Amino acid sequence: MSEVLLAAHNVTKQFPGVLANDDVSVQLRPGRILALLGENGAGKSTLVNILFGMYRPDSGDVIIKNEVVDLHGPDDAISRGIGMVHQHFQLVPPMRVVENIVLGAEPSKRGLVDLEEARNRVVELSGRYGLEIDPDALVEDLPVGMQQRVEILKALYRDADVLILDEPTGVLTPQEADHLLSVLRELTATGLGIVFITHKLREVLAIADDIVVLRNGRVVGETKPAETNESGLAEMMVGRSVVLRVEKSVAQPGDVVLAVDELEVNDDRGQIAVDRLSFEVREGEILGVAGVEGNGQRELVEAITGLRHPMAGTMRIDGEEVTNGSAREISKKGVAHIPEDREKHGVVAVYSIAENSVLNRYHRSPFSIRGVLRRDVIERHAQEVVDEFDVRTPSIAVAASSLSGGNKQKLIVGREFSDDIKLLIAAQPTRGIDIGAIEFIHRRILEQRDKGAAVLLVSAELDEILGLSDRIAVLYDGKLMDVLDAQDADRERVGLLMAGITK
Amino acid sequence: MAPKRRHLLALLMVLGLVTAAACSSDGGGGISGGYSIGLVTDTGKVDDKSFNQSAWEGAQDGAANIPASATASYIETEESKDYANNIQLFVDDGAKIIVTVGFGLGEATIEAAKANPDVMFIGVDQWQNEALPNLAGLMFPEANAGFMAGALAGMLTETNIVGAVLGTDLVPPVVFFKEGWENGARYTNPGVQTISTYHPGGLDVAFGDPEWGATTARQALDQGADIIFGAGGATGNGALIEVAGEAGALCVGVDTDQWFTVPEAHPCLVTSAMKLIDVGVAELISQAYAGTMQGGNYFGEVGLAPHHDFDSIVTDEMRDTLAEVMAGLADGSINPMPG
Amino acid sequence: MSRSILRTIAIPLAAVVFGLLIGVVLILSQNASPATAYTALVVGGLGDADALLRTLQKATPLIFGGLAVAVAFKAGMFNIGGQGQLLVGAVFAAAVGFGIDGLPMVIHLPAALVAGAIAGAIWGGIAGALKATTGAHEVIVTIMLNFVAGNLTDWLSANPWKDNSGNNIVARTPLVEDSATIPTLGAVPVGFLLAVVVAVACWLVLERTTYGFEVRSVGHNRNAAQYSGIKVGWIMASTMAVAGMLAGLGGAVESLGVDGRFEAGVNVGLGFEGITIALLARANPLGVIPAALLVGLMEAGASRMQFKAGVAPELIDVIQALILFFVAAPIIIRWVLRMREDNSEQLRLGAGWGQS
Amino acid sequence: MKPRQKQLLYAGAALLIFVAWMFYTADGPQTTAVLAGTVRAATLLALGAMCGMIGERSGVVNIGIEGQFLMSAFVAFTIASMTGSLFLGTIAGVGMGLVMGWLLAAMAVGLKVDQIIAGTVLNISALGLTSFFYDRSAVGIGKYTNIDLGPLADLPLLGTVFFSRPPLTYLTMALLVLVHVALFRSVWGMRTRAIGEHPGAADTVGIDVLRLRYFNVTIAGGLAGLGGSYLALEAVGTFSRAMSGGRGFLALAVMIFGRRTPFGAYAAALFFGFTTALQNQFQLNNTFDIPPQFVGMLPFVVTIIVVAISGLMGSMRDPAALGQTYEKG
Repeated sequence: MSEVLLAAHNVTKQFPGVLANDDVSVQLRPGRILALLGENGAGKSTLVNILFGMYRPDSGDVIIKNEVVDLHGPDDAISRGIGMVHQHFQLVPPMRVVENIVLGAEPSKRGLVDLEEARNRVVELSGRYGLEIDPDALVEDLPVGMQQRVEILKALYRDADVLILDEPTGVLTPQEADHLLSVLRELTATGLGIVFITHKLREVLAIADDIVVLRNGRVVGETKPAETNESGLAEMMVGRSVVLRVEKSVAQPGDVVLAVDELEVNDDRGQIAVDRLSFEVREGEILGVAGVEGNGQRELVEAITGLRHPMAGTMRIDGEEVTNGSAREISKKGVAHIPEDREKHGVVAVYSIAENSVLNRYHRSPFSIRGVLRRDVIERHAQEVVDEFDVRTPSIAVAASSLSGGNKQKLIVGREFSDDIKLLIAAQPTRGIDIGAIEFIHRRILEQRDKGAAVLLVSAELDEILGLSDRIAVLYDGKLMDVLDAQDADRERVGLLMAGITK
Repeated sequence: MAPKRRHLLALLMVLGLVTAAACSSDGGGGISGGYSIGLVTDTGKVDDKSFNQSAWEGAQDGAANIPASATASYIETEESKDYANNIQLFVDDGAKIIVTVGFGLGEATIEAAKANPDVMFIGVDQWQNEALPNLAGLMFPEANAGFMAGALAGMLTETNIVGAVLGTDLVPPVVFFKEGWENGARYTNPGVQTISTYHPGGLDVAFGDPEWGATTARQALDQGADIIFGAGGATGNGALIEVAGEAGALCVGVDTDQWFTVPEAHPCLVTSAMKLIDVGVAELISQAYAGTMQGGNYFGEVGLAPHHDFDSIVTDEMRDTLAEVMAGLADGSINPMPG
Repeated sequence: MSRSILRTIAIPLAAVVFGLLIGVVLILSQNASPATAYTALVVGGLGDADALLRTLQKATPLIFGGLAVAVAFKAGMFNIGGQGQLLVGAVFAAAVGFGIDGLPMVIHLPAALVAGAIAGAIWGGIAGALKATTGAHEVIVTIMLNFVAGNLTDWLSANPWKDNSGNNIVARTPLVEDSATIPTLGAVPVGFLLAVVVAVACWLVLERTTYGFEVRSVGHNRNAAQYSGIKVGWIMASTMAVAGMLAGLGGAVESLGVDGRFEAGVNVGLGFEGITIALLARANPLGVIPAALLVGLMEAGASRMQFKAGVAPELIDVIQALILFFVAAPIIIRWVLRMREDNSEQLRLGAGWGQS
Repeated sequence: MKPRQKQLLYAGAALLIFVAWMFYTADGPQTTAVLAGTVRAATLLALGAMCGMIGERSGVVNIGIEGQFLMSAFVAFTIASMTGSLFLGTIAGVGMGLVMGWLLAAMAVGLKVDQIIAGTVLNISALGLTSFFYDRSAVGIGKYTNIDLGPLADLPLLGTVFFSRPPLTYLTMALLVLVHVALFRSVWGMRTRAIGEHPGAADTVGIDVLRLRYFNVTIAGGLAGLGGSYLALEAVGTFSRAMSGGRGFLALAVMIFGRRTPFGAYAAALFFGFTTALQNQFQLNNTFDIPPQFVGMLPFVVTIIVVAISGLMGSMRDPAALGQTYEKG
């Protein structure tokens, strides 16, 4: 079999200020799984977007089935049999599963969508690949695992013989992820080729046939699972040897800082998202909240930080009730909050770094006096944050939008950590940033713990939870499945709890 | 970038087209030597098919009647705050006679007349409390006009229901027209049912909403009215045109002979309750030129416009009654607005 | 520094030039002389003390109306309700102005101004409060409130507050007392000075105070504002109230300084021009002043333009629309002038549509 | 729609029909007049609402409907009086609507101008241009007259209210059905809803988001253009300055009440038409001695209340991408 299903040949792509892909070549053959491994910002997404026709390369060629092609858009790629499952699902939430699957390639009669035909084909397809789904369910009602299934069916419906999956396991429990990997393996048996993008070393070793490692837009290594191991891959990925486990001392828990009792919180659609949760976080400990995204973590964090009103239950900080406190009242109690979505909540993109550095304390002395902002003080403060937290920027006057993700996150962490912290709520604190910044932020969080802060760490990255936490709480469907001591927790056990299985 | 450029080019082309599509209008204004007459409109246009237009026609007629070669020109007021300024523009230009149209200009006109005793002013619809020698207020008894139209309608209606679609009750002449109309109809036909509606919107839309006028006229027709009085600028015109589409129904216009201003209403227009503004303005201009113009209030004529296509349905008997009514209104034996 | 100011005003300036150039075509289409017309326009607006007074008088409500839109812009909201806010401000200021006598000016005039400001603030605040509590979109609500305000003020001036003196027959209030009348200093109406002071104050509050910081934060990123502890609902409601207050002040200045009373139908359209002004000023409170002066000049000169050149005064409306178009779509100007694209913020509102 | 809501809807409709019948038996001509006025006032609102709906379903807010009405009414009237043909006038009005729609698309989609600002530009331009170019000597050539739909027109009440109407009203009713089917059954409709909810998703399955938005906003302009033609050539028979009188904005409110569905919007438009017709009837009958200024506030106050309540109930979910310009990638 010498056929090449999909390949990039010497592809280069320049974005303003960034060389996203620099002379990259990769190749995928039928029935094989190609893993693209790299840190955030290494150029993986750019490469697959080029392969899928979303971007056009500045130079170099895209080859599909041994043929150099000029893709003008995703439809070109789709019509040539390329299917893609995006990291952020590209589904229309208020539309049905069947509508989402056929969108853009609808079976029709005289301009009207033939939903009957569409439904039949979807049912047939899901039967054939063992991907069961209710074709008439609304996508917004489905759990993420199911939504991913819709995405895969979408590609298969279009007769894809190449499937590109961008970070597909980030939203799954370890067991679901394993299941996905086995589904993918089965798919390759039919001759399908798969491009699998990830930054998780374990998965790469488990599933890939070929591994290509990217760093700073360049291919820095090609290997096979049998020829390497986790630390070898990590070193290739980062360019230096990496400490895979975070070093930390034993926790010295003190008094209870945060006490949550029978807390009930609704989501935006008015449905119960946090279902009578009770737990405590003590001084000097990190309580990690594990769980697949969308199991109530966001609502929990928003309730604790005063951004969302609980429907029932109580919360206390240092013994004082704060259940219906505003965000500001809670923040006054010494609560710092690293929000899960830094673009949405963490920074005001058009504001300067200086303005962003006081986003949560502009109203306090010394940054303002009697309602008037003191620019000089603010600017001095911003400079301190930038220096201390290693925010790489030409100046504190530039807009936050010009910072990279990691630097934005460091700015946010710096801002939150510039006061004495009693309770730190860290939600997805290292999402989408490079390993250097991850290590930096992990160290800072541990530092806060060791200074006596209570830390509630919410993360979808199980490795992060396992690495940092002193105790681990597992959320499933808004309920607390269990709280484990870190030494009792392992991937397998937490994974089962994340899937709602208590045994 | 190429497609973006295409948008731009196309956009610019359309802009060009729109501007090129400009139809030339005869414009107003202009500067002249010799004897000049200026007219300042209310916030409206000289061809509003209503009182501004009527006054402008009167000014032109007046200019034509003057032995010396006289010219008339106008300024259309955009905003009522500009009244004084617009009058002043004519004063500065050396106009000998300045006509200002509408109650709203009353105070500005009085001020200007006091400041410029050499210029003659004619204020249409402007009641004068104290007489200034160089300012004549041209007033009309609208209720009389409405009464005559109503009297005719009372005789013509077969369903015994007559309707009125009106501008706004905020403007008294409209109220006078309405009251006169209803009383006139009852005068000749005591059993008549009068159904009348004012526009419910603000002053800014009440005279400019022909859609409402038309819909409301239809609503009146649907419940049996067979003669509709449309009084209220474009709103009333909308009513007239609506009635024109209903076979057998009649309509009555307002202010001027709307046979000429709303040709669309020919199929129904039996008459119009006229204020002879053009006649009054022309007459006052002649007087002013001759130096015989009296300060104070000058009462213009009101009357019914010709029946045009419907001349035959107005019987001699009806004409006799109308003559009696007119006489009664003139000698005060008929009060168009009792109470 | 001056370079950056130049860059900021380049687009509005070019938009004005483009608008006037297309105006030339329109004037020619009416067989009139553009030179005569534009000369008359400028002389009519600046030619003598009277003309200057008129320009400043016309610019005054435009400044207030422009601020009413610009300030709401800053909080990410579109206030189309300037018209209604201005009307209620005008009628209530007039009511206090004529309804009380015997007060010294230092009390009466401010009281009348405050009455107008409060009325406007309530009118704007309704839209803001509904937006904050129910998510009702302020564009719909303010448009509806414009209609309601029109009817309400018409009725007030035709019934309880009607001027029953002498021969008055129209819907208007009596003249306000002298003690509530805003004076004029030479060719400069005091109302205009007030407008300038208010514009500067708006700028200072927005740029230099914690409240302004909160408003801007809500405008730029509602979620981040909420995260940082800002009461987003309160900011939206209060900003709309402030916007309404500004428009209401504009109405008050019209009643107390220009018309001397409230009269139904006299202030029509003033509130809507605030939108043009605010966009021309790119929502900058300081930019509102020159923008309002420009439009005020055009409107003051329009009569003279018709008188001297025979051009219908609506030309001004068309030119304003064109300017607005060019300001809103600066890419056209950049393309024609081969200007480099800068990253200066483009005005964005639509994303807030329907979000509560 | 949930079954509960559906039941409620049917119950409400049945009640309405019953009440209408009661009034009809009590006073036939008045009931007929009010309901006929209701249907009539609803037509323009329905056309405007459909224009807004197609735009919003695709993710583009159109607050320029008022300007589109006005400009199209102007062109329709001018062409009709020049050519003497109502039909040509109507076509010209629709054409102008398409041009206005295209202008909005060019600004809001092509040049990525803020959508609300782009709509405002349309409104202000239309008012200025139609006033500036209005040739007051142009004479109307009458207007479309009622066409009786055979025996249907002889039905009591319904005959006059629904089946004895001028042509553009029938066309509007047909368009309601057509737009409903197109939006919810056709390939085009599915793609349109997708680009309004999640343009990124549509893009990744090969739908050209910008092009479809361009197309939709332009076509929607044609509907507003038909509204302008209706205004000038069917409802009124002439043109006058600012004759749209805020109905473009009301249409927007009607669209929101109607949950951006054609039938919902039509129901809302009928409701509005009913408030207008009813307030006229109160005056015609001297029912109450309320100043017309207060009665005239009714539709606007009702709009505010309904917008607020529906906001509270969270029943008005906007298309997720509404108001946002779409950037690829």
